[in-house]
Amino acid sequence: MAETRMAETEAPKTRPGTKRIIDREEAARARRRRIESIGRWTLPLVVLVLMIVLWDRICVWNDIPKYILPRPGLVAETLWNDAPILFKALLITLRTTILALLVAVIGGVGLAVLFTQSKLFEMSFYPYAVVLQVTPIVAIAPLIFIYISSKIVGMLLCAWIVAFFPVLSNTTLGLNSADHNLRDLFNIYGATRWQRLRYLQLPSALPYFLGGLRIAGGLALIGAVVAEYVAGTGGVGSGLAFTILESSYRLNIPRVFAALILIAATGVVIFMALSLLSHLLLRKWHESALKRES
Amino acid sequence: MAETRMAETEAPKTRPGTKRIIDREEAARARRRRIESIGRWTLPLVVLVLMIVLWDRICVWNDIPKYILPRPGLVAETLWNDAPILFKALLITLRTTILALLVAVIGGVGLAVLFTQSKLFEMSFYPYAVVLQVTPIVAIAPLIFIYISSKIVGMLLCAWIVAFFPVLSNTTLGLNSADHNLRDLFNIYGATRWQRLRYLQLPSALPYFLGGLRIAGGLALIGAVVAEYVAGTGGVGSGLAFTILESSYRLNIPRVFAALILIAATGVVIFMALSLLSHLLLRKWHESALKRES
Amino acid sequence: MSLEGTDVAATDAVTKGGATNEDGTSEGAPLLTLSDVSKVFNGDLVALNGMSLQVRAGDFVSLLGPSGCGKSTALRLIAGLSHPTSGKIDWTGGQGAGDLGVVFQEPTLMPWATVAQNVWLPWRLRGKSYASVKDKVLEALALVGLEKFAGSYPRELSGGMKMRVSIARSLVTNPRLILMDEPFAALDEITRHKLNNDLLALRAKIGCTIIFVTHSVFESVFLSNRIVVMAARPGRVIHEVAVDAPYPRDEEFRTSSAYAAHCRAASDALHDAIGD
Amino acid sequence: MSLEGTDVAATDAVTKGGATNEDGTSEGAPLLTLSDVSKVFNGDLVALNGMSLQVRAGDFVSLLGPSGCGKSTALRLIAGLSHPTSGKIDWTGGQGAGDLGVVFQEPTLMPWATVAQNVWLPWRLRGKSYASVKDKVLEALALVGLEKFAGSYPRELSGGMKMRVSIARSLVTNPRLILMDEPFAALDEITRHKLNNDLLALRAKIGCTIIFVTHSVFESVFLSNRIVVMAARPGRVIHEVAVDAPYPRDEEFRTSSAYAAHCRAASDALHDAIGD
Amino acid sequence: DKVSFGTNWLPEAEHGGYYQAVADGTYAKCGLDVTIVPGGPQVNNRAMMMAGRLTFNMDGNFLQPFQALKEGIPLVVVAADFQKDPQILMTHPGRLKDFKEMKTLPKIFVGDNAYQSLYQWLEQAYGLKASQRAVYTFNAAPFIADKNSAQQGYVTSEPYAVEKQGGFKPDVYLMADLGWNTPATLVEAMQSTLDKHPAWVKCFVEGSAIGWANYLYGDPSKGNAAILKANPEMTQDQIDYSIKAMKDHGIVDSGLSLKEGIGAMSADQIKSFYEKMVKSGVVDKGLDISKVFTTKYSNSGASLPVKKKLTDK
Ligand SMILES: Nc1ncnc2c1ncn2[C@@H]1O[C@H](COP(=O)(O)OP(=O)(O)OP(=O)(O)O)[C@@H](O)[C@H]1O
Ligand SMILES: Nc1ncnc2c1ncn2[C@@H]1O[C@H](COP(=O)(O)OP(=O)(O)OP(=O)(O)O)[C@@H](O)[C@H]1O
Ligand SMILES: [Mg+2]
Ligand SMILES: [Mg+2]
Repeated sequence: MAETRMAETEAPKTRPGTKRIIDREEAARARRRRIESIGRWTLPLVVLVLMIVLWDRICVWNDIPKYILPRPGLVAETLWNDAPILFKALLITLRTTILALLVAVIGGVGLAVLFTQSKLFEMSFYPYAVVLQVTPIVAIAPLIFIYISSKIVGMLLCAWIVAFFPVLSNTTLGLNSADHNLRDLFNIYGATRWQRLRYLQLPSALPYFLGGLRIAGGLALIGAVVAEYVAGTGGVGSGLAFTILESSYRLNIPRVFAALILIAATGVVIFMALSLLSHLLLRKWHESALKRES
Repeated sequence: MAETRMAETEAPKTRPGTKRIIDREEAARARRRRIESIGRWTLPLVVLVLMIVLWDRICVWNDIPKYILPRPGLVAETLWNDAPILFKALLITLRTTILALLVAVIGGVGLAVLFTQSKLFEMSFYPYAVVLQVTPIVAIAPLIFIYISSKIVGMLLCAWIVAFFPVLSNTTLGLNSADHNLRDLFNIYGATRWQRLRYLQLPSALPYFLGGLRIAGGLALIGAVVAEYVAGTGGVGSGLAFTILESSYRLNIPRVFAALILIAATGVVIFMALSLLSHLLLRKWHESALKRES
Repeated sequence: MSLEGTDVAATDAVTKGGATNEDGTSEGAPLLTLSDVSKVFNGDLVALNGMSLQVRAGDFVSLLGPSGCGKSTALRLIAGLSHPTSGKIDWTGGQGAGDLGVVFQEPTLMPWATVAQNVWLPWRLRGKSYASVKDKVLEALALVGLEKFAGSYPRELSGGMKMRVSIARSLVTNPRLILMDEPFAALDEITRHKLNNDLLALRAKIGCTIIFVTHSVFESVFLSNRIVVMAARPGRVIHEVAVDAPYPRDEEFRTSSAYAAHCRAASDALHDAIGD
Repeated sequence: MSLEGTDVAATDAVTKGGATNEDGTSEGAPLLTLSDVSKVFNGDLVALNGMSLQVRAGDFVSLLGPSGCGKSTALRLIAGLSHPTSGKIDWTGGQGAGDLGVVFQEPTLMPWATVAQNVWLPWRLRGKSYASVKDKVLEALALVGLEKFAGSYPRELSGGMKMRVSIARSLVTNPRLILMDEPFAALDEITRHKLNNDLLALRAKIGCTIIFVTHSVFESVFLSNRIVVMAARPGRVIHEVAVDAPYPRDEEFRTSSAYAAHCRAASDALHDAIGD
Repeated sequence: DKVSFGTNWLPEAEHGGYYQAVADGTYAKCGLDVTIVPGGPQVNNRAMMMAGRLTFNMDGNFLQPFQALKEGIPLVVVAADFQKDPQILMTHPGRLKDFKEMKTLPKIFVGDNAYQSLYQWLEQAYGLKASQRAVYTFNAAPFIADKNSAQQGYVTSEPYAVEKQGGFKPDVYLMADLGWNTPATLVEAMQSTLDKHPAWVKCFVEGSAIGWANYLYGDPSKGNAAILKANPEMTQDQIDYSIKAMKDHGIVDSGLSLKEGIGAMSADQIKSFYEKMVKSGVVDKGLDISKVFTTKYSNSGASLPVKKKLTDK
């Protein structure tokens, strides 16, 4: 057999011309791979540092006073000094966010499933989901808080309204995108509605759903902040919205930015967590998560 | 050939037992089809009417005064009487919405394309897109309006920040979901980056993109309303947000609801328009839009 | 009652339908009857034109014909996945939705499930836990030579392996009726022969009815007792070749002169169908 | 210089690699050389183990072997879609990325494009407008008998028709090297024979090199001048059968005794590969 | 009895009297357990009161009650704890020679509520234009950044922040001094509350007046502690500044209240304000404004003895 004869793996150096081309290619490939594996961590960091330096320079060059745009150093200092207040507030906002996201997922997926079960049901009720999405929270918040006595439930409802639509919309799309051959197969094997949903449509919808979830993650955070605004939680036990509001009224802008940075960082962390989740769930089979050669 | 012999199409009535089953099935199918084609239009209308009646009944049963939740009749009356004001305001909001959606599409797709061109680029800059998404507009609006003197540009920016992320996120997902066999094919035929993008990735991403667009449509509308809030166009030439603010200040709650209903209806119309667009673009080939038998 | 009389006559005509010799091997009760079934796509593409066919329990019917002649369409109609534009499909004994195994022309595997999970599917849809049918799943996989790949995902398989998973799935429940659309096209001839034999053995064991689409004249002759030859544009039945060799058939049959004669007949019919 | 000397010798060994007779029909300049190429998936699945092969310009090489023996993997390596775990693939004259036509085992059509647009693709990627290559596209479609379906979408085609579109696409640019992975598996034998003849005619006309995966011993003998027989687990080359019949080959060749002899040889090799 | 009172902003010294009265038990003495519900820019406490979720609500000036009257909402103002509206416009120092030049500034930052009320009047009375208005999002940075702008504020609050962060003392124009003669920090309740629980109203109005007297003239530390607790962002410095400003400008206690006690209202003053507003087209004419307020509880002089004791005046 051929391989026994050709045991010298790093093979013969024939035809130097040809050889060199391959070598250059291989070397380039190796180099690219090396750069990539380093870049994977350093580049984002470098960009982060650059962004911060740029922010700092912009402040200095344009002589921007700290009550308009504080320099990053000052924000970092504030973040450090005010950590106890800020992180307590963050925790509260985070709680609302996570609860809202959870409810958004349950509500969004639940509605999507209902909608795909019956076209007529979908046609009748989808518009109201859209209505919920486009209604300015600020305008209907009084109504919500009038009839829902628990502030927490009211806030959850507000954040949910903001966050649920992407989950609903993407999941519906996904449920309808199941491969038609597989759908036929399920029909033939006499799958019940529920089985088709469970074993075919839900897995097919997963990538779409996870996409919607990543959008909803950010929206839930915004929703939580907006909900705090309209619920007007003052005093102890209040979240980041309160901090931003009051600090900006008092022109304690460094603290506003510290709070904003916390929100932004939280958003990024939520996004990365959801991306990781998505990767873990899809890496075995979906195009978007598969590592491919070349 | 067989068919010539079997020309009597409504075929022999053998084995009445068997026959009847088929007949019943067929009849059921026909009935279902008939119901569906009627239901397609009437059911949503019926639900709409029911919703309105329910709203009215809730107002009556709970004795809700009109300055908290006006009855639908009153809102309709206001809508009719204040039509000139309201529709002028609607037009203005709509203009912002459409512009914002347009910019969101350009920005979202543009960024998504950039991101799929280089993994490193994506890793470095995607977080900032997330940051934009989760930043509360209210908090950074002052900064925007200090440095952007044109109110319209500022408003567009605000609405864009609200609306662009779903487009970006879904399009990125879609661009990465191109069938790997086709990707290989393009590689083999020596497609350039641009060609692969143009002929393979963009069409593959279309269903995802359109899903994102449908989410963004509603968000652009909300974004426009929020932008009006923070930009505060007073007086003539101001949109629905202003109408809502003013009317709610004047405790003219029926008009607030009339404006809200306009927003909701606009949202639904935008959604339906985008759904139609989606259907038209995908009906030739994508699962989610194909009509299938059975 | 006179009406009923005519009907029976008409049905008989159907039974003897197609062009040629209905033979003795078709002894079972009528299972399903296609009466003048047509299927038109997009209003003008006649995929199937007035197809009449009666399948009896225990039949092994092969559909043979050029690409695009409506074989898959006919199978889909029988499977109830699509409805005839005109004509009727009658099931005797309400078998219609019942105990069916199916192999599509494409492997049609769930990409998110492992090979074993894919094969488990028909059982799963009948509410069986994996543990309770694990033996059957592995047995079916062994039949197609994939027991070592039970834990692989479809994307890790070669084209022929995917198709074999699909075959294993169709057999795992020992169904009474099996519809197979070119199941062995992606396999080498030796594996193909082996699976042909296995399929016949299975058929002998559980006595199932099989409707089988193939492009191979040899395969159709070796496997079936009836070969329905179709022609394209419009898709229609133009011949029926009865293969009256008794079952069980083995490798010996492949070398028999009867086999060669049948092959010639089927091949001629196919040439006829293609019209050259 | 001594080093270079050894190299040439080693290369010769590669050229004569495989198990059997390198024959006279391989006269062109060396085009590509696989030297001890291995491919391992997931760290333990050896899809290809030390495959060595030299393809010369003008060769028609068939890869024959059981399902899962690494034929598609070898083709993917040659196409540059995947990189060998060890070993080298050398191209002479930088042909590597050049003028290539390819048929995957699956049809791989763009679902959003019509048949004509799918066939246009290779030209489109070279910057040709549809109008400027319309004739070629329609000609390629006519070759596979699909000129009437130019405006259809892939989902409206039968399995065999999809595959034929894929074949038309691979031929539309008259490429110098064509890689084909079981292109005719989904076609009936008559259409298959016709396309075999067409392929040989095309080869004669444009003088291209073809690497061809098939499961049909007959097809491989009829088409190629070299048959590489592979075995599975681990995927490897175990025989090479030279088919030294001269081109052009026609239907007469199919009935010649040389053909039968070659078929027997290839079939034996295949039996060897499957190990039964 | 448990009652609740919605304010118009986060806890601050401008609500000192109420926090004081809660903290030192003044309300408790007459039998009320008062919960103070803070407001905010997007919080709509008035709607909460109209829906019966709050007993009392704080309102900035009389325009809203007029609107309520017009819309037939049974809402009654029962006290005005500020004699003068603390609303100001401020500019960069020396930017204007006279408030009359305000109409020449390109940008005036005004919040939504003030735009609907105060600004409408300013347009009529001082010729300001709608196009000058920019949105005040309760962040003074844009004002500080732009020398040619003006900004709304409370005399007790915004100038302090600007002074501290912007490093300059803005020129302050108190609206009350320019003819904006509405009583302010109104306490309002629904007619039904007045009908069913007059005792609550009496207790709350008088208790608030006493609370304010204690807060301004006595030891405000209890009230301040309550404010600081409820609003961790608040500073003692800011509170001190606010109290001083309230005293300096006679926001709470001047004119009528000197004789009739904190919270007192005069029908004539309200009528005069109404007429001004009618003239500037902000409210409709012909409303029977006597229905929208009652001096029955506010003018009882409850705060006078307390103040006397504390100041010996
Ligand atoms: N969904 C569809 N829409 C439109 N036309 C269709 C559709 N499905 C099949 N056809 C057409 O119907 C005809 C028969 O198709 P079918 O798949 O039954 O062929 P087949 O005999 O299975 O061919 P093959 O051997 O190539 O699989 C073809 O001409 C095809 O174009
Ligand atoms: N992406 C992959 N990941 C893991 N294993 C793979 C992958 N692709 C192929 N394999 C494995 O490599 C082996 C060879 O596969 P290949 O597709 O080359 O077979 P083949 O000879 O083309 O077979 P067939 O005739 O069935 O198409 C198989 O065992 C398969 O399971
Ligand atoms: Mg088919
Ligand atoms: Mg293969």
